[in-house]
Amino acid sequence: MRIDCPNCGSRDRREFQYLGAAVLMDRPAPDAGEQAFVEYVYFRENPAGAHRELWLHEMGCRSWIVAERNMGTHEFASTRLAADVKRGAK
Amino acid sequence: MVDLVAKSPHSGLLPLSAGQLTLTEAAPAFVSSIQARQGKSSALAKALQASHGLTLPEVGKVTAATDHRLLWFGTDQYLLIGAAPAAPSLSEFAALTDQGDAWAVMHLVGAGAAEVLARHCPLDLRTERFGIGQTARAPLADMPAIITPIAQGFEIMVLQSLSRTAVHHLHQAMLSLAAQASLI
Amino acid sequence: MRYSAWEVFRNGLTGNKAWKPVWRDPEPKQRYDVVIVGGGGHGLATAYYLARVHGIRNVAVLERGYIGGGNSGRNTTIIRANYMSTANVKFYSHCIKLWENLEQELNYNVMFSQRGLVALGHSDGQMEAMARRANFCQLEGDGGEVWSLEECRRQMPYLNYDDPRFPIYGAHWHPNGGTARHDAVVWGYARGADRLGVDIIQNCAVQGFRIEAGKVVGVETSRGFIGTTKVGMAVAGRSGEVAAMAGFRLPIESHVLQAFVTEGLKPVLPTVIGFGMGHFYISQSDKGGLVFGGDLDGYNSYAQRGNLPMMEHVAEAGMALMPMIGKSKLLRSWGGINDMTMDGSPIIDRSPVENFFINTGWCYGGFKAITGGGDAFAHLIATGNYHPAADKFTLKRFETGELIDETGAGPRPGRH
Amino acid sequence: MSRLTSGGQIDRTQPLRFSFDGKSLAGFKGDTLASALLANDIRLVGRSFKYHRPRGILSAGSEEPNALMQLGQGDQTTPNVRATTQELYDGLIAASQNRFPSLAFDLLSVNDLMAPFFGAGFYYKTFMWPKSFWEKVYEPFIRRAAGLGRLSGKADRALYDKAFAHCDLLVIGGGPAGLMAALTAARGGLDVILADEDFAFGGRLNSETVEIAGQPGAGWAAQVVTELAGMANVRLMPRTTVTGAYDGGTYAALQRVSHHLADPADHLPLETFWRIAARRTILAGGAIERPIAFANNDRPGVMMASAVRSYANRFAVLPGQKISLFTNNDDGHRTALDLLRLGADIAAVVDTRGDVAAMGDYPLITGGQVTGTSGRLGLKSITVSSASGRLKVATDCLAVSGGWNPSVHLTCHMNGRPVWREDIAAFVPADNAIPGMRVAGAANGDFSTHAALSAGAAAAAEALGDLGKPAPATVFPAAEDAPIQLEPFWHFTGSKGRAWLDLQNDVTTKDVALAHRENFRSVEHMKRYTTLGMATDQGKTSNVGGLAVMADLTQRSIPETGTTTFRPPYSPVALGALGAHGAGKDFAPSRFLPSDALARELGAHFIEMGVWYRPSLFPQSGETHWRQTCDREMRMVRSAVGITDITPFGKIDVQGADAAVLLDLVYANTMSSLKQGRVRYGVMLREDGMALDDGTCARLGEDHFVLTTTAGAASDVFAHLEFCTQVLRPELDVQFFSVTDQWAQFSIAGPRSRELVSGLCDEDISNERIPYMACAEVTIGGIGCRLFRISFSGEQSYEIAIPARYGEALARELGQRAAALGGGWYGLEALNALRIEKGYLTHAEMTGQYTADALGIGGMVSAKKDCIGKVLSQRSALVGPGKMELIGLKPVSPLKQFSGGAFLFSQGARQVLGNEEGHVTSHCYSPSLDHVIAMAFLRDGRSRLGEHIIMKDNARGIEAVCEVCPMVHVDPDGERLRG
Repeated sequence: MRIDCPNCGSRDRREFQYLGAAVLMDRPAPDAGEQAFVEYVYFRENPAGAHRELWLHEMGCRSWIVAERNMGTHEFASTRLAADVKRGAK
Repeated sequence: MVDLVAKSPHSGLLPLSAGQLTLTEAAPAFVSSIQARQGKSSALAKALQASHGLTLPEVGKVTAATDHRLLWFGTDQYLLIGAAPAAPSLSEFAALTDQGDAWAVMHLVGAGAAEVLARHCPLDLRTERFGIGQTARAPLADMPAIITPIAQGFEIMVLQSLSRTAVHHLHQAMLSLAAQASLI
Repeated sequence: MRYSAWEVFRNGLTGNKAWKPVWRDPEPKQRYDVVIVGGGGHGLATAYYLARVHGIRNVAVLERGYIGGGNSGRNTTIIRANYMSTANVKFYSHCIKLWENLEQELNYNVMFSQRGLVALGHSDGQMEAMARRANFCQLEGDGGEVWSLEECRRQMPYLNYDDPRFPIYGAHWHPNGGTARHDAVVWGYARGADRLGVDIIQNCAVQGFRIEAGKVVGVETSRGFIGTTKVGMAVAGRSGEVAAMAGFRLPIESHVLQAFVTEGLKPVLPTVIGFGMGHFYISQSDKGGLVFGGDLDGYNSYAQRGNLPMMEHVAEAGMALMPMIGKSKLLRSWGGINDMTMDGSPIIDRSPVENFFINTGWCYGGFKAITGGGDAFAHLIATGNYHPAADKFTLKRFETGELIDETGAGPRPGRH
Repeated sequence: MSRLTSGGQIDRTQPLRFSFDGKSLAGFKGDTLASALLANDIRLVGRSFKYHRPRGILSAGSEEPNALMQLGQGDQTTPNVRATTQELYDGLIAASQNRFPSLAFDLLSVNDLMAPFFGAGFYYKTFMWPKSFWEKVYEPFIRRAAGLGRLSGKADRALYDKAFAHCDLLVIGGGPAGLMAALTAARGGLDVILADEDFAFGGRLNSETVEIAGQPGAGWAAQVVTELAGMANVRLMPRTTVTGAYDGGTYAALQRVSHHLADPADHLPLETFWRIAARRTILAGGAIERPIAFANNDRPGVMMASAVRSYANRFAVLPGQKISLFTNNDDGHRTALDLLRLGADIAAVVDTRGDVAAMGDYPLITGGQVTGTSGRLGLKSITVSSASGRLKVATDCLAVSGGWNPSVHLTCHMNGRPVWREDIAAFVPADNAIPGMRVAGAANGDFSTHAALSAGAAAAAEALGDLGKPAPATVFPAAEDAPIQLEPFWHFTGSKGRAWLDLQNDVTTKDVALAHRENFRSVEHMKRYTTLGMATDQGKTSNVGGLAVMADLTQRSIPETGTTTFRPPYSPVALGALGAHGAGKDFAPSRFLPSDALARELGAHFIEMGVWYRPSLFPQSGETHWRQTCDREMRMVRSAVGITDITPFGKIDVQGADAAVLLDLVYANTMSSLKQGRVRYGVMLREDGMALDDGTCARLGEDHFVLTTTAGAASDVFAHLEFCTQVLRPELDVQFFSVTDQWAQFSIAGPRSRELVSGLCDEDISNERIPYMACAEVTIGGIGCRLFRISFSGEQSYEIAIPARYGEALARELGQRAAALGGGWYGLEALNALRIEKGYLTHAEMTGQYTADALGIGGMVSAKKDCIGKVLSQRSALVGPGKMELIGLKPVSPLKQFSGGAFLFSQGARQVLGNEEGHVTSHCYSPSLDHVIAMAFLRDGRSRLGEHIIMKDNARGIEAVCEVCPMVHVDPDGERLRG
């Protein structure tokens, strides 16, 4: 498996560490209540198709990356720096 | 006053050679990290130009002056190698840390250097894709490393505490490649 | 037909022409008391226990492909109960007790082999964890002991004691652990359930659920609508998808776990060995292949295939632990999809949809749990109460914080 | 001798000696072990898995199911080597496998007589009584009978290597299609890797008599290889099998570097396992000829026709004196012509087709079928049925050609399902089964030489186009373009004898019929029930035949019945190669302390802490038990001064206007209120509320902090900070960098620590200037250092950080000065015991399963601000009654030691699962108290101080009554810390 790091280009999967679904970008407000945090931390769509997820280019430039990847084929549709995605979301 | 003697992380380990290949120590005088403060990249670029005569390298690139150079290290992060940072003028725009003792620096040189490195590093090392003027952070035998092409070979930087492991793996690969070179 | 050496002999004399189908291929009925979604080990065992223990025989097991085609046939066949939490030890110990009588009960040789399992420790801290495992097993009456380094050398002279990166300090010896022939477990339960009247319906894909007023009333399938009073979901690796059809989410990510087998070799490894430091476990099948596995590939997947980094890591761990296997050759690798929960332990519970029950989140451990999982799930579906051996495997624990997190990895399923 | 006097691609100037089952034999360089055995008239080479039937060489390639050998002797012996791919070298020692006492007389061949009772899956129906006999009797017997070759049980000492490679185009297979593809692509300027499993490029061209561009095919291949070898953009990889296709254009390949050498040089690997990243790939792996199932088709001497041509044309060996052929296509006839040309005696050509004519001077039986064979250890005759009746033909070699199966294997590795092509009665790869891969030549069902060459060139031209390069003008060589003439014929159903499908696993058409009868009709069920296709060749020669039989039984077409699929690897890979760089100490990187050399000089004992090697003890002469050393080191720290190297603690330099904002988010306690020049202990939580790590936070300047983490959590904490700043709060103006390796760091602890440190530092470090939990920049010997007044032992204590290059020098200086004060070095054992006396935490307690409250530091979680993990740490079960709480334990009556992993029970409680109320996490002997102490989790522990409970360790047979007590045993008021 190879992953396109937005900085470094195509690199071997072994340079990256996977975290989980990209919903982790949207931490609830501190006063959102316990249930909101339970949903945020534990419950997942876990789709069999397109999946937005977070990877860390651990052994490379150490960027957190938001990838869109198909869970059935492992094919990556896009990769973006998480910081850019987050800033864009604001 | 106590007299403390410095010791290189490669002390007793290098130099090594096998066939056409050599692995030598290449400790620079200074290494510093430079991280641009939020929104201060262009100001930092100007300050670096003024103080060190260096432009900020693009992603994966190196900019160099005669005796010092600047390596791209990550988003808004650089390593200044070979010169002490002009701290007061840079600090306004960047966070600096001394990295001069953190890294063990080696030169792997000779025909087949890329093949040696390819035993332990998944980077695409083909010259046309990764040549002089470029640099990359990548794993070397599961250790974080900085690989920078140089004439006939590569500069390899690993954390000083891992230098013994890195030298061991590179040496074994050098011996293996030297033996394979004699195979028809 | 009851299986026995005599039947094998008698049929052999007549050209093996009289053997009957091991299970029927019935057309689905319009309505069942219980529909089990998923014809793997857990689904078939659940149907079997519904029929045998609870007398509920109007049961269908719906299988999208062929029975046993998911994780039941894609694992390293290890059975053990040497866990680190009260809930898991209680449950898996119950599973082993069912395994011990399974062949006689099913009249099918699933080749359950209690050859024992060795879990190695590589530091003082790990040895204390091994002691805790041993103590858990002993509290449940499962025996077992802590082996010293000297005992390890005696029992397993082929491990690397000379130049190990992570030296062996000792081990937990779990004599009740072992292996079974995975496909036979599926076929044995299928035969058992079928003989009690359960309809096993292959090539029947579930496409949706009919839910009225929050209550499930039937299943839409590729072979038409099937009415039912209760639904039991046992679709390891596909739980997220099936739950989505019923309109709820789970604390689960699907991950791929690879497994490997070498070419056949003469006996060289009498027990199961677990090398925690390298995420590596290995046994030798009765056919002679070394069967081994390691850690998850590390990313969400439904692809049932893995990639090189983990495959190599597993082999590297094998070489680090037992360098005698260097000249054995990897014959085949495959991937199973694991429903990894956020605390690494399973879920056998009701769901947000009334009369819709879930058996999911088996992480790496689904195969060994087939017996107890089927038993406990059938108990819950039939009685509405948790089976006493599986009463902590609730969905609610993620809200209350009463987690069963043995590794301490937290809500990071890929690390459990 | 069956060796022809001339011809072939063997080097007759290099004769080689070898042995088989103890018999000394001769061959030539260029031989495989199989060709050399045939040249020596050896036909019986092995036994089948189940019935122990005699087996001979079937093929001339890696698909060989029969000729598996044990190579070499002693502790480096290698099992299951395919004689058909093993190159002969001088002194090679081979032995047959799975037979006892000898190959010709094998006791377990009695199984063959039992075959009526040993049908598919018979073992699922028996061996159940009595219950205890499975592990004791049946299974051991089955295990001994099963298996093929054997491992020695001793460490494999061979060298294996691994490597990465990158290319524009990977060409898999060096036959006509692959060579043409590589040539076209290389001339067009692509970086090309050409890999072939054979030691000679050319593929079938080496075994056939076809001509290309007017010269023998093998000559053309050699010419192309010469051109490719001269190009800088081409890497030729002979002896290299591409074993797997993976995501993103990644391929695995196994290179056999020195298997063919009698005496490999030092440092030469046996094999290298490659990871190849290719932008495009052309699979030109050819096709595998398939057998036909008929009664007793498994005898030694029954071979594939293509193999017969390989042995005759390439290796100059006639595999029989009187050769017969059984075919359903023209290849059988081509084989006869080749053999006639070499002077062989053709007994008969049996063609299932009715309307064919002989292509040469050989006896032809049209519309015929081979219905049986005779010859116990080797073929003697065949029985042929045709319209003209039954006929017995004397023959010692039957060449069978049932058509060809394209080598679709790699295209299945990413779940691609091959598709059926009726005209060639075979599966071909599905389109785009592997992204970026094209399939050319016989692998795609293009069987003629011309078709292979043109498909190879076309595929390369397309790959060039994909990568933005024009295809070069190529002069296209002329070659034969014979259309495929095949009439599907899979198995003969008319006779009573057993007809083999899987020769190694002994699966016959009757087994498939039984599977069908018992409802194992799905292809996967059939395979798993009968074991068809599960042998070492993974069904390369048997899968499609089995499908055809099942199709007949269910009266469906083959594609309706199912498809064939394959998993990696294409052919088996030694674990030594796959696990190269993993054996011994290489399994994980090793990190060494700045003081490593000094500690070794001092005779320290080392232990592995994660990837670090750290001293556990510094034994002095006369100390014979680790406890003596540990106790002395502890007393030394409590009474004088001790030195330990704590460099492995993670050190993170944090700067920026928002540095304090970040730290307040990640630490449960508040760091923004920390004063400059001061240090604060901190704990970080995960978002689920459990403690992630603890450490110290020093404020060096308004916007400048240095954090420490535990050694084990250093990388997780760093990634967590990156997550917080990049993913959650990218707007923060904060920069951080790891300085773990920049600074060597030492702890100097004990009542005389200030005395020691003040003598070193150029500055005043009095208690007034550097009080407890202060930090400062100091100089030692002119070197800028950082001084922290923090403690993990409960004593007056300092940590000095010095640039790493001076670490060893400072360590030596510290050691000498400590010795002068009655102190010295202490190791991890003492460090751990000292912290237990003080109730400080490590990851023995902070396991990721406990909240700050459970750990007894719940008060640190600030009520005034948000932090990661705060909300979920308040969940009902984590704050309610019955929660776990960390407490101290001390014995009520004398106790030798606490027991890690022991459970705690209330007195009088039944000691059964569910009644345990906690467990011991850490324990030590306290020299200060002169008794053992422990830390433990206990339900509602903090409200049970003073209670007597039972500690029970069944596994070690230890039971003791203990008292629940506070965790801090030494200096509870912290006076020593501040002194």
